[in-house]
Amino acid sequence: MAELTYLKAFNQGVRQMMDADSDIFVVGEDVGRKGGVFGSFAGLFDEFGELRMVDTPISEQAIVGLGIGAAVCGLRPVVDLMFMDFVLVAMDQLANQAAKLKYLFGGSARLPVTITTNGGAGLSAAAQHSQSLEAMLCHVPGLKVVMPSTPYDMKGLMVSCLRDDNPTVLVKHKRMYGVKGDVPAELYEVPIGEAHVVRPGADVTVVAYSRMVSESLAAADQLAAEGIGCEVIDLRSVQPIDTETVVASARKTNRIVVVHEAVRFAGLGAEIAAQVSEHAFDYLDAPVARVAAPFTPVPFSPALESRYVPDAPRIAAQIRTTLDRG
Amino acid sequence: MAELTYLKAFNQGVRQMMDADSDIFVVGEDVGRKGGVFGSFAGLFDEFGELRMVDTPISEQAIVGLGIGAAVCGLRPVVDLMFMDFVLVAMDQLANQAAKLKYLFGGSARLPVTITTNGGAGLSAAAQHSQSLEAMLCHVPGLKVVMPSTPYDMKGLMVSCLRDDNPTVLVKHKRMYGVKGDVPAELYEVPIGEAHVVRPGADVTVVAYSRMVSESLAAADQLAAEGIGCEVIDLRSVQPIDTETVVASARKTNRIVVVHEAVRFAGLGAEIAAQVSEHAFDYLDAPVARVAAPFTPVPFSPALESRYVPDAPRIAAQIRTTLDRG
Amino acid sequence: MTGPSHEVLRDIHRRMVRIRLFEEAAGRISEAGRMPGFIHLYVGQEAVAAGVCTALRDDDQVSSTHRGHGHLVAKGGDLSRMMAELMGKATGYCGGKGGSMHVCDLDLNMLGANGIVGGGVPIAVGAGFANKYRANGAVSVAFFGDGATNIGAFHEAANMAAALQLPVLFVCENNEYGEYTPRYLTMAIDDVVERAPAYGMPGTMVDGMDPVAVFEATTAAAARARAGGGPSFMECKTYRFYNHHGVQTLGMKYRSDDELNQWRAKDPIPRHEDLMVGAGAMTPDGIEAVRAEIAAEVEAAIDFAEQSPLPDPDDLLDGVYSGPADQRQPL
Amino acid sequence: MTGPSHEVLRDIHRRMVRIRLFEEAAGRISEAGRMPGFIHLYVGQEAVAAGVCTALRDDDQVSSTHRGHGHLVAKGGDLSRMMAELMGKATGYCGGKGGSMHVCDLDLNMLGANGIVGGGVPIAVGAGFANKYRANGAVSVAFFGDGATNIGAFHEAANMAAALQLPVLFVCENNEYGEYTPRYLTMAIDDVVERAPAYGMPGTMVDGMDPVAVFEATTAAAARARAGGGPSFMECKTYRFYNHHGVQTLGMKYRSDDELNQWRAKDPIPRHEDLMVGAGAMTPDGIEAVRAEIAAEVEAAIDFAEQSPLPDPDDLLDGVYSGPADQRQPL
Ligand SMILES: Cc1ncc(C[n+]2csc(CCOP(=O)(O)OP(=O)(O)O)c2C)c(N)n1
Ligand SMILES: Cc1ncc(C[n+]2csc(CCOP(=O)(O)OP(=O)(O)O)c2C)c(N)n1
Ligand SMILES: [Mg+2]
Ligand SMILES: [Mg+2]
Repeated sequence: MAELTYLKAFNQGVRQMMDADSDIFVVGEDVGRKGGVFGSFAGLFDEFGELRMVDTPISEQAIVGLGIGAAVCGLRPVVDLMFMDFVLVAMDQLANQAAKLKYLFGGSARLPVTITTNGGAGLSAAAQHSQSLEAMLCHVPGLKVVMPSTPYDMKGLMVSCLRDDNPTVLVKHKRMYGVKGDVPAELYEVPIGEAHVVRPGADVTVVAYSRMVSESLAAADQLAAEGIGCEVIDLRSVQPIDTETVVASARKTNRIVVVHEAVRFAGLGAEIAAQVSEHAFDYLDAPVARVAAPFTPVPFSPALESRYVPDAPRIAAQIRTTLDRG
Repeated sequence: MAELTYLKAFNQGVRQMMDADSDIFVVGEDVGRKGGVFGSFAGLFDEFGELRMVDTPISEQAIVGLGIGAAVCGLRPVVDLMFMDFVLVAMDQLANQAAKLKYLFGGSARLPVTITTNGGAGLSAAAQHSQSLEAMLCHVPGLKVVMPSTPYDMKGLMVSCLRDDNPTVLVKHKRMYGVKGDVPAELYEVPIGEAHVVRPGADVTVVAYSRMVSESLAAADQLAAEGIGCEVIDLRSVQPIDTETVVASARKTNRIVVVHEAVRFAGLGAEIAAQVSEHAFDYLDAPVARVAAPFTPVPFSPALESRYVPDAPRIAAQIRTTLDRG
Repeated sequence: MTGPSHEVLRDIHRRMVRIRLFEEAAGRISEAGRMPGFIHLYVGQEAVAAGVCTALRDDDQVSSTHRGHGHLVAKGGDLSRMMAELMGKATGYCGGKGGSMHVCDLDLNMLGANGIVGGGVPIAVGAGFANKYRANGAVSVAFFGDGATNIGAFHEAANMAAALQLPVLFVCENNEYGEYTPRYLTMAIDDVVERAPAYGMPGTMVDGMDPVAVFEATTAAAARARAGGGPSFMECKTYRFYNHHGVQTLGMKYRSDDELNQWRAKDPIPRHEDLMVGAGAMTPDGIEAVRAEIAAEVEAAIDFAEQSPLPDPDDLLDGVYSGPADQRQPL
Repeated sequence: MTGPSHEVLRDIHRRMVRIRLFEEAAGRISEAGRMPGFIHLYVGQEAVAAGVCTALRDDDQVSSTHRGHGHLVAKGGDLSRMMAELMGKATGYCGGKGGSMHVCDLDLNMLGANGIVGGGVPIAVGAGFANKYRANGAVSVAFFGDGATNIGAFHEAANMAAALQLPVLFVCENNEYGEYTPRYLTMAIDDVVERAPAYGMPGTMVDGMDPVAVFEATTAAAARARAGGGPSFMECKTYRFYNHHGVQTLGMKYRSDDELNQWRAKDPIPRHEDLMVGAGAMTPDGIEAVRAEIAAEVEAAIDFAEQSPLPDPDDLLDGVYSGPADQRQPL
């Protein structure tokens, strides 16, 4: 077990998998010689060369399409989209092609392509470089989507994505690259679709993923001082989601707050709220609450962006409201 | 009041608005000389000529971008995307550009562009020509989205979209073109964001939109015979949604079933379920239920597609289940 | 130069006739209302698919379009499984889940028809990348129409193949229309091949009604690609004899009967048959025999399709995911 | 041919110096950590924005890129509102909502910088369409980089403008890199202008370090467009003196100091100043006076920006929708 950053854990997972499987290659803008604009792929070009670390033109549609075609032919591509916002540029290839081809091929095809990208606000990158668009991807049958919140999960989920025969999307949060945590040196999997109860608690369940997990834990700490016990669940996978774990917790605490950075309307919080009330209706003492971004593009100025991004105080406030409810 | 089809009502609304406002033009594939592949724009080329009925190359991104640029310069474009599935090809221009520019321009710009498209399954058009993708569009701040279910609403909502200074998306359902209904000869608006209580009832509320309204009404008829009173609400607008009307009905009937043709996971039914439980929690005698498509691409074979698309029997069955619940 | 061997001429002919007879049959069944959805017939363009695919190896991949029946037949597609798919039967290539716009056969390296114009082009580039990655000497072919060259995915894919020097053939079937819009309204160039230099790609213009010309151009382009010479672009001038979809022929508002008839006079099949007879590659009787044999194959395909069962609705969710279908949800 | 008038030469010079001094100041402030986010400096490419915009009418529109400060300044942008926007202040062009990648001024017909590579090109085509629709004789300009010509939106937009014969100028600022990747890895052509014929568009190659050459090429292209001659393409060979973003100059792994220094020797500003002095359009003292005046304007802009208030968080939702903000939701 060594202590690695969130970003190095990703890098190590990719490197070790590339060592283990010569069918894996990485394709995207500045992923090779530069090692990725955020350093995600640092060192891999020197180690694996330009055939396996492919620098491309600025062509998101063709980059994803290249991954699809190569995967249909038996390779296991890692397709990097620099910012999650650019998913919208390649949405046809992702949602009309990658997600559907297995089904259209009568189920016969395997499509082991892993899309990696970088999402999230908080860096004053403005409306086209800060979005959390997972709800759109989760609405597309055929895709799997994971959003790790720790270095451990980052490596384990990346390994699982690379071993999965379906198109998978792994979303890193741009504000978490430096977060440190213990990461086993060997290869291991964190199963796609398994949530993680990060903190047990009896009074209320907080469901979060990606960077909102740490904000939720901070809120839980504040509330512990007030004698409130929060159970914090890190979904880790948002497609599929681990309904069982969330519902079991709801039946125990009877109150749920869902937290995400994406805008509230038609966000994943709605899906979780709907599923919880479908499966735990009689157990709920309060409506499932949602803490999410307001319905606006992500603003540039820190003065506005700090109001936009949900944080521990806002989460804590919502938890209190949910608990106050008779 | 003349009786018009769903498609003719659309056509009449566009024609009359083009007569009234010379800044309105239509741009898209086969919209001019052909009058639209479904006949949506029949006759308009002869009436308004090629400057106002613009046939384009197969270039969805540039078609939407042309609309954006023309709108920023003061025109009021109607941008036609032949199938709703092609929204994914133009998603960057729709969601990163059209939806955000007003905000990025410090709120100073007006962006009166209306996107018209054709959605829905049931014609054996398969996975890339049958989707209902409204949930993705509704998740994007800056867009408004309407999905009329009658000729009357079709014309009135199209007029409202054309008079709106925001990017609007109007979705026709491909299976409803021939549906007839009374349509006033003059111009009138159906306000964006106002739901319509199509059928009052005391026992359960059914919330639907687009083609699922007629299926819900058919279900309501069946159930009436069993002495069950269904209140059927046609949302008409899915962004924004008329929460007040839905919540008021929920408080009255205490039971809600939401119906849509899109896949269930992260669909609009989840948002409505979440909002209803947020605003009417204490009134609900059963969890908000969702009738929606299963999580799969739209299949081609009628044998499979008829299982895929929600219908009156399935809606009625869910209503019974929701009512049976203690 | 000496033309292709008699065997190649016969091979090309067989592929063209299989396409023609399959398509004519599909058209009849569709017109009779016995086929769900709509179909885009390939009739008139047979020389392109047949000429290209005869020049390919079995391990060369092709990606196709909404007008994709011809490409699968030319790659050796099973007419029974094709007809069954078009009729939405469980025995079809996609188990009835794809239909006309999605027929495919991965075993034949036919990577699928595609409902999105231009959508299949990047996929062929990915196949080309895999071939280069494995240095297996295979090439991939992207078939697409004239109208498709106006869409972004085509541009990105063509440039990507050139930038990475991938063994990919870009085959444009220029039938002068995109649906109901003539090409001159959608591009300001005389020939689509004028787009090749923008990618630094060699481009050739070929008579798309002459399968031998298509075969020879493909052979040359494929040889260069296999030798590491990178991608190339072929414009094949051709024409569809039927409407954009369905089976209407004459009396269409957007194109004249005269124009159609002029192109029909260039029908690639009789033309190629005359050439074969002249070259002594086949006798008229031999040709008749081939036509009869294929007609029987098509009849058998229709019987197979009609007698095949519909898919079981309970299999609706099969194939959405490989492995445990963990997202299954109750209907 | 007689070159542009002394007045034009002075106009071009003033625009270049305003860009240069604004950008150098923005770079210093960013480096000092007093500016949120990241900025893409235009330094080195001034001749393009200044040469193009000096040749435009006020009612001609321009769409821009992530490297857009120079385009707004060249269109007459207010340095105070620009600096305030870059610093995220309420008095900025976008009220602090857009920042560096989204500065715009609709009153100056500058339709916005854009964070999506290629994203602004179709928007310029829309402006060109509006000009044709109104027959107002105006033209629109799409500024974009060499790397942007590899993306689908550029291709579709260029072809659309050609197909509809719109008055649009496509101005490619070829600085030979897309972020950290040299152009030769991303396209297999020597010059980007080789892409113009693919659209049936006239293309010209211009020394992008020579503002007079850019001015003259733009004047000619704009005149043709205003006369109904349709769109055209200009490749301006230029170079950015700083890193893709931020202010690093020498010692970058992806490009050599030698290369950078060779381009710096072509700095468009001193070169143009020599030309003006030689032509008697300006004296060295006059040039000094202009630089001093603009330096003062920049200082004033910095003061304005620093003294301006931050946006009120309660205004977060303003401007998402025009008219009643009916989607407002509680935070
Ligand atoms: C992205 C996209 N836009 C529009 C369509 C609708 N459409 C189907 S075929 C077609 C015309 C294609 O023209 P071309 O590429 O020349 O092929 P052809 O039909 O002539 O064989 C169009 C516009 C589509 N399927 N996909
Ligand atoms: C669609 C999209 N892909 C990738 C990026 C990331 N990105 C920002 S600038 C840039 C390079 C652009 O190169 P070029 O067009 O030559 O402009 P330059 O930066 O050289 O001025 C890239 C890849 C982006 N902003 N948008
Ligand atoms: Mg065509
Ligand atoms: Mg560049």
